[in-house]
Amino acid sequence: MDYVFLIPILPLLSFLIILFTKPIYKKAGLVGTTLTGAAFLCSLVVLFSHFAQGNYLVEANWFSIDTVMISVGLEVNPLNALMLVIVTLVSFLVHMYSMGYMANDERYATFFSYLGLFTFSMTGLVLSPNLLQLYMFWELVGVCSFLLVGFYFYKPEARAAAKKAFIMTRIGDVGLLVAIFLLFWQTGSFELDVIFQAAQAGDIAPSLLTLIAILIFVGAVGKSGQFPLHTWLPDAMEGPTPVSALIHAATMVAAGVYLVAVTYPLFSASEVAMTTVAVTGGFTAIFAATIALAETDMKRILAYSTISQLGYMMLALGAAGYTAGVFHLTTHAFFKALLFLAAGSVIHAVHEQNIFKMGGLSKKLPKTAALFLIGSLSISGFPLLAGFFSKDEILATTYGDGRYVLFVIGLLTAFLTALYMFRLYFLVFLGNRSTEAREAPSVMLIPMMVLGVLAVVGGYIQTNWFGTFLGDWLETTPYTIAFVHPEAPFWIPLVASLLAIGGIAVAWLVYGRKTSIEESNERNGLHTLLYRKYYVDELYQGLFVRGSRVVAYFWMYVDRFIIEGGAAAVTYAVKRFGQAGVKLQSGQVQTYSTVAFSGLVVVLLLIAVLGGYF
Amino acid sequence: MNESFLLTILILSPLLGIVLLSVMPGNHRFINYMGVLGTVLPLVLTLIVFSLFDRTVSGVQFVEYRQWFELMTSISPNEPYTVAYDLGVTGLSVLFLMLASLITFLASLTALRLKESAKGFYILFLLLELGLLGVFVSENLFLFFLFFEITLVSMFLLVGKWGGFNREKAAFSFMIYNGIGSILLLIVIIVLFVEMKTTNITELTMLLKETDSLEFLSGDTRTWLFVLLLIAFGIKLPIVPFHTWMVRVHVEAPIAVVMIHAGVLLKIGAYGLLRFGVGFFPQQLKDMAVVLAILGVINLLYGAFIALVQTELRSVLAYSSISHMGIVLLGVASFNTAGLQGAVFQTISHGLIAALLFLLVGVIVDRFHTTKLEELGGVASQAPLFAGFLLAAGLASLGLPGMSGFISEFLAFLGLFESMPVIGSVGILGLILTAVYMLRAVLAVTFGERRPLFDGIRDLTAVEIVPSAILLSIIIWIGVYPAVLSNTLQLARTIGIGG
Amino acid sequence: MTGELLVFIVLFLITITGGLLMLNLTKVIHMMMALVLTFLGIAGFYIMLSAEFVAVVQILIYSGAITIIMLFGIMLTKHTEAEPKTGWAKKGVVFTGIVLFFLIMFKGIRTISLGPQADDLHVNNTEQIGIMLYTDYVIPFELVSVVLLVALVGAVVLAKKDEKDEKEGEQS
Amino acid sequence: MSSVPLSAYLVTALLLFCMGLYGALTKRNAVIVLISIELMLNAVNLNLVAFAKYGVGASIRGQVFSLFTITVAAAEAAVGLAILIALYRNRATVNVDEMNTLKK
Repeated sequence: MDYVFLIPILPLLSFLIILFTKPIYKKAGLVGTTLTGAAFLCSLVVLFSHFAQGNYLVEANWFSIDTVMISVGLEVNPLNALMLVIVTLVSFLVHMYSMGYMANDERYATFFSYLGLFTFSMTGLVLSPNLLQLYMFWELVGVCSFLLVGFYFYKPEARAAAKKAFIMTRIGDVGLLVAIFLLFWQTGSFELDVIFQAAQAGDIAPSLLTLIAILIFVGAVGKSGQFPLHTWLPDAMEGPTPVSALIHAATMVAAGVYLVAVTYPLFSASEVAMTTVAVTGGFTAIFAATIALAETDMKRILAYSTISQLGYMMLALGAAGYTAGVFHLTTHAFFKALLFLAAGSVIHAVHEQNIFKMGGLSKKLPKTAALFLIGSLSISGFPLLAGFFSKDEILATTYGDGRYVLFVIGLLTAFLTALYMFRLYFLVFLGNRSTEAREAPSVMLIPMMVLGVLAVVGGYIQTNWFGTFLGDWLETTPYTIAFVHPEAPFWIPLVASLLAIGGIAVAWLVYGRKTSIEESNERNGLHTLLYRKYYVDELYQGLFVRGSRVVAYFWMYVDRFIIEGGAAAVTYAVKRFGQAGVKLQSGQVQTYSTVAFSGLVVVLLLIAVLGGYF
Repeated sequence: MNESFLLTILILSPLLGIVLLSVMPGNHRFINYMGVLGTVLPLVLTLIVFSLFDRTVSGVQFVEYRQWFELMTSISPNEPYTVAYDLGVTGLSVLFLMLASLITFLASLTALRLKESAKGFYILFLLLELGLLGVFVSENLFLFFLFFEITLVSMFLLVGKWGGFNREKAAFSFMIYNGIGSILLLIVIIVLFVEMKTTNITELTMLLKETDSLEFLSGDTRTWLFVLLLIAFGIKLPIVPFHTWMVRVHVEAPIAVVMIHAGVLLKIGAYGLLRFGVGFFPQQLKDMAVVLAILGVINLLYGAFIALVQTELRSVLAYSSISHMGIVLLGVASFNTAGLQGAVFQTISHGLIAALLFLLVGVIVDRFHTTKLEELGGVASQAPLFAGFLLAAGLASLGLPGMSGFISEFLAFLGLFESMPVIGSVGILGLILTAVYMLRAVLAVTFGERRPLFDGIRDLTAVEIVPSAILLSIIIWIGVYPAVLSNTLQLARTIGIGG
Repeated sequence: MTGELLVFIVLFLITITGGLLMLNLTKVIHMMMALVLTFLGIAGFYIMLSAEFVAVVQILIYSGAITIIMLFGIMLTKHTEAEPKTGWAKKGVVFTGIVLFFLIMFKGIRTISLGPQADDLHVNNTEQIGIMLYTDYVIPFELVSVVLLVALVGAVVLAKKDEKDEKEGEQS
Repeated sequence: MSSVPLSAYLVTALLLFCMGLYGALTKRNAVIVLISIELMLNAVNLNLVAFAKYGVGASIRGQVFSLFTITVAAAEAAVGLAILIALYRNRATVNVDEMNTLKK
């Protein structure tokens, strides 16, 4: 276990090596892939040694605020170990995939160095034992996301998207930051252990605890693209597709869910906070799913699907389904990464993202098509695939927690998920439109296959039939948290499966049978509303962007006219005073003597008045 | 402690360069290099002081004390007023000292491309450095004031002669504002001198702290003195609405001077506030903490909002300095260890970051001959290295963890949230705005479509890479290992407040 | 009212009228003439003060020589145009200052009365002055003569046209 | 005792002095300025002579002094006029407003 430190260090090394050898060494992809692969192996070893040895924590002093020593450290507990494996695995696969996908890009090396930095930050985030360290890596992954979204920096859309991604997540981050401050002054520490103990002991007032939990959740909302801070995630699809797979599907956006899971003792202590999480999650799930129905860009559909699935995870966590949430996080990482990589493979082949301009690709790209199908089935919750089990777990938890409205929303979302995923699948891969395309190289196919296998079998770590291995392991925690394990009614998986198949069937009826479908420009009201994403972007543009510009211009004019004017008045007064002096220096003897005489009179007057002569 | 002449040698060391420069013919080929060499000696000496500084002992170190002159007055014929030549460094000032000589050295490197009247420039530049070093090693208010004025005069000449289009206006507004500031400062010094019969800073701190009975100065007088100090250093910092001069200087002055100005000179305001405001009048500061905090929030948001709509890179950075200095105020206002430590960190960190940013602006001016945001863009294609540094500097400025800006802002706000959570919540919005305007400006320069106009532009040259890399690595070093500052600072012992 | 007082009043009126005329007339020549009146009035005061010799000198030098010199000066320079007006603001400042000055001094000297009156001044007035000049004040007297000589030479040098100027004048 | 007191002479002299001063400060013609100065000198002379009769330790010395003053005044008038003429030749004016060479 003592080599845990290697896990973040190896990707960091990859980042540094590539950064400094960029001009001279051309095999950046190989370096990055190898080092990340090594990190993945280490994570596996750590995971297995955790089974044997239990939790692990190492800390060192970092700096001090007066008498309070702030430390840095590495912590391994079940949740961390699991996340580590997911992160390093997906990162490794994406590295490998990128060697093919980015092969012709002139900033190939830069891309891999960013990937290395991201992997470092993400593993660092996962390993953090205290909130300060967590926050630092939290921001760092945001920056990596920003850098990678803006990778095609010469595209104005990429620039805007990168900026948006950074700023929207920062809004959330500020919430998290405030929560950290409040926790520090309540408990005197950033250490999660200390904080949890204080929370359990009731040292924090309940109302304050609720506030803190909600603030933490704000951070998670920003990072995980939950409503209302979701708009950056679809735009972030401007980045290269492997990045979308790694950051905006599997790992970074899941960090929000991870954050809520990490600070779960705080949430479980506050009913209001739990409800907030659940309602936000549920709403986001169905909200994003409906938008995905009308979207035409392949990657954006997947992005909205990610938002929707993340909402699902939040819903699970809010409904006390700790295991369910983390479980769905795991399976989602597999099938969503797979979907993105497969989408990338399609884009790589046809250089097109509008699904209405594609079709019949299953003949040209049979392997990609098959893998995409696996992913789609998995996410739709098709029986016996990974997504099926995790989705069931969530639905069962929600039902068991007594949140029936959210339960119905969950079911509806499951139906919509199947619908939009297969709308995408049928439009892109079926039909007989012929497009020029060639199957991707094997360096891209292999990672997809690995993920494909995981998307199929990943669900068996936690099932009601073969044992709840994952849950038992995850829930070994020293804190008393009310983990809910309801007896799931037998009909839930059944209904869920039926809805999934129903969704696929509807998609088949609408999109699958026709040979080619043109994108229609006539939209009715509902369709337009969905197509414009409920006008949220427009609303934000009008309300916040314009609003802040109005405020800014107001202050600028205040600055320019009132403050500068005041300053100018002062300078003017000084100048006039000086000019008066200059005027006296006219060079005319009469003026000089007048001044001298006036001085004499003043002195005489003073003497006369002060001396009492009058 | 043994008497040593290290500090005297240190503050006089720029003189060597001045003398050598003044005997060289003005059109000599190596005159610029001579100027740079002149700043190396102080840097080396500062490094010696920095490394010899004992971090385990509290109090003033390297003390030098010579009686300078005595004033006999009719008020107290038996007790002459003594003014001393009094040098020494504390944990706080040694950091500022390091900052000053480092940035001066790096700034002198950027002035290498100066062609006209380089001799005069470097002489004044070294004089400015002398003043700066003196300000930070003075243990005596009179000496402090003396060196403070040296910086003003040399700065005035540097801006006025080597500045941009509106240089004279900028120089004059610099002089008028700072002149007012020094008058107020002088008033405070004189009142303290008359009342306390000493101008030794440490002695004053002890005396003013121990006399809770207000033996020396009444509470009202102290409040007034504190307000005067606040305005005097507030002009320097600058606090809104005393900031217009600083924006002008930032826009007009030559880049090397702006680096020093943004990096060190403005920091005298923070130094003064921390050393004198906090040191002499802790009670008054506590009473007025809310006012200070509100001023800080105004600075933070005001600067950020205006930076949001500036169309010129230098103005953006100027207003961003205002915004960042708001955080220093917030840290001071919180008046606890975290906050004060944050204020010091922020001062140092912003000094480094601003210097780096302006160094890169200097490159922009040199290569593109414009700093208008709309005329720039897509530079990352033609000058990737430059774009990388600019992006890194911008990220450092908006408080990216792992760089010095984050830890400073974090500490300042951490402190603020203990004492004034409501004001803190308003102020923290500034962090979002910072990200918005900084990204807007930096991305407008680096990202965007490739402009054929800039094809064939030279990327950073070695003489630009070295200072940028040094600054960036220090920024990252502090960000990753803040103990390097906090160990030296010994805040509780330096300023004299308990946690 | 004694005769002396009557004479004083008459002389006072003459003197002040001359001064006021000088200040208010517009033509330079007229101003000069008004001043001659004042100088004569002052000479009258000298006689009243038992200073016959000084009075005579006053008439000779001031009313005669200096006036003539000034008239020459006026004629040699432009004098046809009227005296240009000075701004009211400046006049006002000067006038106020002078009035204040006058009031203060007036207050001081209004009731002044010093020691006994000297009785023997009118007895051989010129002789007394001559004796005094050639005994106690012989050195100042000689110095004054040097001053006069220097002034004479200086005036000639100053008023003489520069040779350089002359040449330039010829060339142009 | 004489029926005219010392203060009467002094007040007359003061008036003359003030008039001279006013003229010297406000008149534009340099000749008149010179003359005004002469008037001020005359006022002083009047004082001297008056003190010679009524002053502390009154004696003939006051009159001698006034003679010196007159001499110096004459010299001053001569030199002043010479300067004036030299100036007039250079600048073709006797207006003191235009005589501002002190400024340069």
